[in-house]
Amino acid sequence: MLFALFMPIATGLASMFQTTTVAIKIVNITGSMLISSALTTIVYKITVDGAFSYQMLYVDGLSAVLLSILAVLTFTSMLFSLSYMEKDLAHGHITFTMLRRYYGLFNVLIFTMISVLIVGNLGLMWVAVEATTLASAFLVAFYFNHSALEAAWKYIMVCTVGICLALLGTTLLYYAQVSVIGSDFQALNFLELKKISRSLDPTIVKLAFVFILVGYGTKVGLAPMHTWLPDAHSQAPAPISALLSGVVLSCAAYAMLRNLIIVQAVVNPEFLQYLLIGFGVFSIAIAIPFILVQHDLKRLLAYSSVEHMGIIILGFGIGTPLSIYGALLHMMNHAIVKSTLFYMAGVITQEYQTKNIARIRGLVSTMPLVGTMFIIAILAITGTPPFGIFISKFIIIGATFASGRVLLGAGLLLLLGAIFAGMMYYCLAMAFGPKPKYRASSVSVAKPALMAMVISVGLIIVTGLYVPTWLNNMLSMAATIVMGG
Amino acid sequence: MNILTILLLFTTLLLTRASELKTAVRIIAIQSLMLALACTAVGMETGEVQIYVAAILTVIIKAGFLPYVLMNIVNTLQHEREDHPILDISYSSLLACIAIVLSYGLIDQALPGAGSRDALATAVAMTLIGLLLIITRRQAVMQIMGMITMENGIYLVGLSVTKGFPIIIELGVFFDVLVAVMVLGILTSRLKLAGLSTDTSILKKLKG
Amino acid sequence: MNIVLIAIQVLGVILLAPLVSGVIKTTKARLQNRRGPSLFQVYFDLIKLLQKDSVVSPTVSWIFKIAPYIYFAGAAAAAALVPVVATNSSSVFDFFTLIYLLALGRFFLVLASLDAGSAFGGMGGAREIFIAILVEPALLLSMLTVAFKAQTTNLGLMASIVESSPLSLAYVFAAIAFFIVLIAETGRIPVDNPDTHLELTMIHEGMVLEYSGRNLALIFWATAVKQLIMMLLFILLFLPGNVFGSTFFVGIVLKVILVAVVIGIAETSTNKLRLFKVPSFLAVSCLLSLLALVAQ
Amino acid sequence: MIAGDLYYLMLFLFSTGMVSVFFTRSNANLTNCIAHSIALMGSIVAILCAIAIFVQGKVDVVLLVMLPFGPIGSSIDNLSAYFLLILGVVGVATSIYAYGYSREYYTCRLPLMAGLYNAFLLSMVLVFTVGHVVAFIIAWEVMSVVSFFLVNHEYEKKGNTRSAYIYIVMTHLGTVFIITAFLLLAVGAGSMDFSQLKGSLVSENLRNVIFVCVLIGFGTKAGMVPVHIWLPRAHPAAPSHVSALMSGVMLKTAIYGMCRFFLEFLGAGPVWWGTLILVIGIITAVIGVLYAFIEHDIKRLLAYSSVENIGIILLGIGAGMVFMSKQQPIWAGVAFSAALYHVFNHALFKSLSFMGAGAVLQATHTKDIEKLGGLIKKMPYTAVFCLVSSLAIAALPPLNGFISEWLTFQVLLFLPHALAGITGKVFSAVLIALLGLVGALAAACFVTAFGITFLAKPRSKHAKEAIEAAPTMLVAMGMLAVLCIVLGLWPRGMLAILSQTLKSYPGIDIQGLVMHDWYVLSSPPGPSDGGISTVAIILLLLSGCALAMLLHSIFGKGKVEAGETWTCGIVPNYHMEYTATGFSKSIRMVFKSIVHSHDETLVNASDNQYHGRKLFYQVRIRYLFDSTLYRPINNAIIRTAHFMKSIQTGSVQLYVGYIMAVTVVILIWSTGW
Repeated sequence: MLFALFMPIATGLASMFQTTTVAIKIVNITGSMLISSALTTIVYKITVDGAFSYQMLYVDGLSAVLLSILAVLTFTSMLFSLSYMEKDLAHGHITFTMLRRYYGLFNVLIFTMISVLIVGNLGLMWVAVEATTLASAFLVAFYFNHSALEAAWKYIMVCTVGICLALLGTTLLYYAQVSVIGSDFQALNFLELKKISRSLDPTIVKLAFVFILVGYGTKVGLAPMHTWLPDAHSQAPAPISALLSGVVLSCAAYAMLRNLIIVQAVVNPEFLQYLLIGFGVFSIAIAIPFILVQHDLKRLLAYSSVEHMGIIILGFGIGTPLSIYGALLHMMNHAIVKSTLFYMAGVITQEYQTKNIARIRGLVSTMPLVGTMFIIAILAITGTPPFGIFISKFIIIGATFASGRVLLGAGLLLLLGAIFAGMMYYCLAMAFGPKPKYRASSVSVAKPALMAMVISVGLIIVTGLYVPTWLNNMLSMAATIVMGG
Repeated sequence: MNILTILLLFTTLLLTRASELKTAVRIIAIQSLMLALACTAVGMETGEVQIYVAAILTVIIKAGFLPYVLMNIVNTLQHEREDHPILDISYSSLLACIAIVLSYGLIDQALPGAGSRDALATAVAMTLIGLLLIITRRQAVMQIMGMITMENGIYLVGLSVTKGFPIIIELGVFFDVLVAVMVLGILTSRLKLAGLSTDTSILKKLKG
Repeated sequence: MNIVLIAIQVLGVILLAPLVSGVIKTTKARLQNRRGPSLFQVYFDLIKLLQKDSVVSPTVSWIFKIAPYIYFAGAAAAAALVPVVATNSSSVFDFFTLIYLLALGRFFLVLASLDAGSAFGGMGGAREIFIAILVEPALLLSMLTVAFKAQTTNLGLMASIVESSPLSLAYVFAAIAFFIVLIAETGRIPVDNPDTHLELTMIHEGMVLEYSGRNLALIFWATAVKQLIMMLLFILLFLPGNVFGSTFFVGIVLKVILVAVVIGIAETSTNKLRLFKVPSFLAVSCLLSLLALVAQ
Repeated sequence: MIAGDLYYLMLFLFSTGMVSVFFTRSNANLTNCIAHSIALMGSIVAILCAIAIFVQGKVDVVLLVMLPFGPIGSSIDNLSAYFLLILGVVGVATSIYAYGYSREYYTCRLPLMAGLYNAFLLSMVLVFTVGHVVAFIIAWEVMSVVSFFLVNHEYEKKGNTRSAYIYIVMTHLGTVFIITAFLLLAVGAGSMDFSQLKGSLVSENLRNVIFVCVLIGFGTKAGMVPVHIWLPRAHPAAPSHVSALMSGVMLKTAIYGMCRFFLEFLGAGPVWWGTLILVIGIITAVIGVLYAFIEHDIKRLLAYSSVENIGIILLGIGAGMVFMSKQQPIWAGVAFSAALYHVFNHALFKSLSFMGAGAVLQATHTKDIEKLGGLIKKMPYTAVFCLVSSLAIAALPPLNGFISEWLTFQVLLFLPHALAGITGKVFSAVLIALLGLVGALAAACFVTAFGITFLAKPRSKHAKEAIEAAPTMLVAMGMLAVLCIVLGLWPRGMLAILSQTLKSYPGIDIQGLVMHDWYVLSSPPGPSDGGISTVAIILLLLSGCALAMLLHSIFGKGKVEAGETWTCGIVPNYHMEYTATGFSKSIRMVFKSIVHSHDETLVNASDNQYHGRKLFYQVRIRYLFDSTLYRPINNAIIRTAHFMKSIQTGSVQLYVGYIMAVTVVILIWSTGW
């Protein structure tokens, strides 16, 4: 576990002091491999013999779900970064020093995310979540051009404000804890809190949760606190966008969950359900107009992230074991699919020199493989069978119906239908249609990038028809944890 | 203790009236100093070591280092003033007063009999006013001020209701604040370097 | 047994059909104060045509050649379905079958009209189809009064039901409705003028303009048969009082002549409608049928 | 257990066909042969499997277990088998046809097309057979997506992608309703297994909701008016053998779904269910055939005619439901068998006509019949087969279309049994009259289509140079043509199958139809109650022909001399021929209200008015539903979206303001709890 923590730091430092691109590449790819393997071993350990802890660190099934996501995405995004950054370097968008900084920050970001997932203490968790914001801020502002700076500024402003509220909430929670058992070393350790959660003061806890929900919700990208998200995602380098929407959002959701587990014991569950469902539906609804009328490819994907976060939160809001299972599964699927889409968006933007959808045409003829995978991924993200997201989405909606919220379920299906229409419209426009004049020859995509995409697309297709038993167990374990078991 | 809280409120209100960036920075420094004093006061009450540590950290980071950095940044940007804030200065201070009243109301409503009423109310008020500053000010630096105020407010909440976090979390929080402000500062100067004004309200390229 | 009866009936209808046209012609002539041709002139014409050579355009295909046969065959087959002689109710005597057999003939005739590739043929075909489309619902509706009553579309049963049931207002409406349909279906004034070749007015004639000699004869004959079939239907289903038995045929024949005369009178006393007035003409029929249904 | 093995074999075959193209993609010819022959084998196995089911009864097999829904399997009962049979028959034909037709695509992503073709068949098989909600929806969506790709296959052609987009969106919206219906039932039943859904306990209102959802959802796929708009766009865009499959089989998946729900899951409902379906059915039929008549893109014409036939099928189903709700099992049986009979017939003759259209398209490279003509001499066999299909669609005896149409007529005639009183009588009378109108219009439509396409003189260079289609294509068409005739002459066999299919359902008694002699089809009760004897019809027609021959042979010597067509002395040329537009003119005038405000313009195309004027006559139809329903909705949505987007102004202050506002609102709201 410590190894997993230490690894990224080492890689980051190492890559800071390299002098040649190749060396950096080697260092980082090995580093990311090691990180992923470390995380995988942790996950494996959890699946084998349950939760375990080490001083302030604690992992269980719930963290395992997120950790496995992180394990996959660390590797693929690093893989993709190699070729992406190389091209940027070749195009002269960035200098070598910037390249070094990129890899350094990349690893810091990984580090912060890992720490979010493995600390056993709400306070430290807050610290770590805030740290992810700060680490990714410079990555968002990476190109330091006008729009990048603007995006970064909004990103950090909005998120920090939100996170401050979360801190307020945490403080109040701590206050509730202190007023039950005096301040001691176990402060804000969520296991302790869980033990005593019944005896906490409801009003304060409720107050705390409101702040926590809004605060972490900002980071999760729930409407109407999602405003930073499209800017940041559209301006960051593609691999970073992938990480942001794949893992960072999920990490924030994880932090929220940890609080939720404690809160739901004391606060009226109806209240919580209304809050979460409300935020979820609102996020989905808000995303629709921006997806229906959109000019920027990466913003399109960003808004779809908003939508999917909405679905996930809604899944948690429904609050039956099945729906939570679905929500967690959805988290995984979404992370994989969305990261792939951002990789492709990265390739496309690099090849076409624009993010403007209107100027991206004829993908299948310019780069057949990527184009095909792009269509597949879009179909997957819109929840078309036989891909993973359909399964999780179907579970969530089924749970919605099962919990008696028939109208909600039907409405949800309609909203998703509208989103499907929007996504498909732009997807077809980009994939088919006449080849643009200035793109005479068909291009070849670098091997590592291609590999990253192929891995993810493969995963998408597999998860659509086959949920392995260990994953199934892990998810059910996590679901029981979230249910407060 | 009460004097300190009143002084804190006073500095915060002052901040809403500041249009010169340098002044704003100075006010923040003073505010943080007040906070540190409050911290020590609490320390005397409880007599826990970690709170003294926290106080020292506050002095060093919030009252010393950050204002210094911000000062440097402000010096680099000439003739950037908070001339026409989105909400007029007098109105915003009016709102600030309302916020104070509100926070007292909120405290009595939400957690009656919690710790020291005044301190808590002040803390909430500071948080609100911090938000207010972020919303109503155009200048990047002023928004940073707002954020620090907010941070201070929340810190004060913690201080007044729970006598401070455990030290390790404390350290983390301090570290985050430090980095956050640093990052914001760097971004501000970058904005300047990119040949833009540090007026954030014109950052409207990304929309839709 | 049954087969024999049917055969007799078919032959009878086919042989007598031209005579009926003759009757109509004579009536018209008399009403126009002409002596007119003899009753049997139609037979003479047909025989003459049958003996003539036929001119066939090189444009045409086999469709053109087989069309007259199918048209004739359709009419003949339809003739078998009218329960005049063979009055028992074997399930052959179906009303829809009768209509669709006639439609089959029409289908091929229209195809043939297109086959020669002349403007007249196409125009005639288009108009024929137009009329047919409008006639179809009217025809069905007018039949339904009886069909609902008899709870079947078996013509034999329908006829016997009509016999057994007392004359009511519903039948009068239905009868008028069917008479209108009959006029439209058999291409009589005011819908179509069978004796003209003016390209502006002709419908059926235009369609068969390319035919000559024996093929033309077949078509004319089949048309006459069709006409007689419609009359017989009218008589059996809407003019009650056909006592089955010895005097049955006499009654039928008398009625046929009667109807023929009436048609003759109608033709002389009215003038042809514009093509686009025909819909409203048939709409009257539909309304009457619906009235009949309600009144029943 | 042979049926189960056959089933697995079939799935295996189609899957191999799907993947085979990856290995053979280097050689187009090889791909064509292998992929399509595997598809052919699969279809044959499908037929065998269906027969086996009919013989040995219901079969359950397990498909996949690795999803968090428990084991997911197929349960193939007679209803599934019936549709499987349809798929097999049409699939065999299209696969054979594909050998020849795919030559077009040797340079146009043939491997992709062949692979997708197999996938399409596979997905449809699954739709017909799976016995689990999730599996059904997966199969259903996969079918939609695969067919979407096939529609979009020639994306270089202008407008194809748009059609495909409209298709996928419409069908996806339909799926939304289907999922809703299924989930409502599943929640009621507490299980997602089809076998459990039957006993699902849901309230009366909920059942009505489910019914409406089913109608909209499957209706969208079936091409029911007013949700039919994708159909005339998508079918022409697809390659012809795929159009044949889509029209012949894919539309029937929707009918299958409806039957599943109405016969098994929901059972008999209130009368208004059936009545509603009847009304929608007749509207669909009339609208469809009208648009078909005025259309002169051959494939669009066929697509609209599919809409019409779906209408006729819906009439049967609707009547059946009315009878079911009034506990008249015999008539319900007749009604449903009429519907299912027509399903089979339509599958046959519509695939046949699409193949014919494909052959013509391949030979002349145009879909506009105004540019064709005289093809009967160039491609005689195709002409014959197209004539057969036209006759069948026009429901003329002695072909299969007539049988099912006759049954439908009978059912409607006896509707007053269920709907008592004057209203019922008038209602059914109007239905019958309109159905008659539809029949006549269909006949007119296909007279025009066949006549303009195949008869008279060629109207364009392409038509002049046309050549007969490839033998494989002819074989395929021939098979279907023969089947059309057989089903027309010998309905008894089909009725036996139908009685097998329908006998197990409550409220349905099919025996009435099967009681009589092999040569006669008669509507119960009682053998004397109106019927048709196909043999008699044939004999009569033959004897009629014989009579005509006789007349000929009696009189005259029968010399036939050639003489040019009479055109008032001018040398005839193709400009004088009547056009399809001209043919439909009078109808367009009568049905102005439905064939919405078409504008007809006389364009002077000559550049120099001293050299006489050269006039073109153009007709542009504005489609009722596009212009009055869909375009307004679409515009409204886009406008709202633009308005909504204004919340993302880009001002960071505002964004923080949002957060503050939300916090305050929730705080205030939370005090209430």
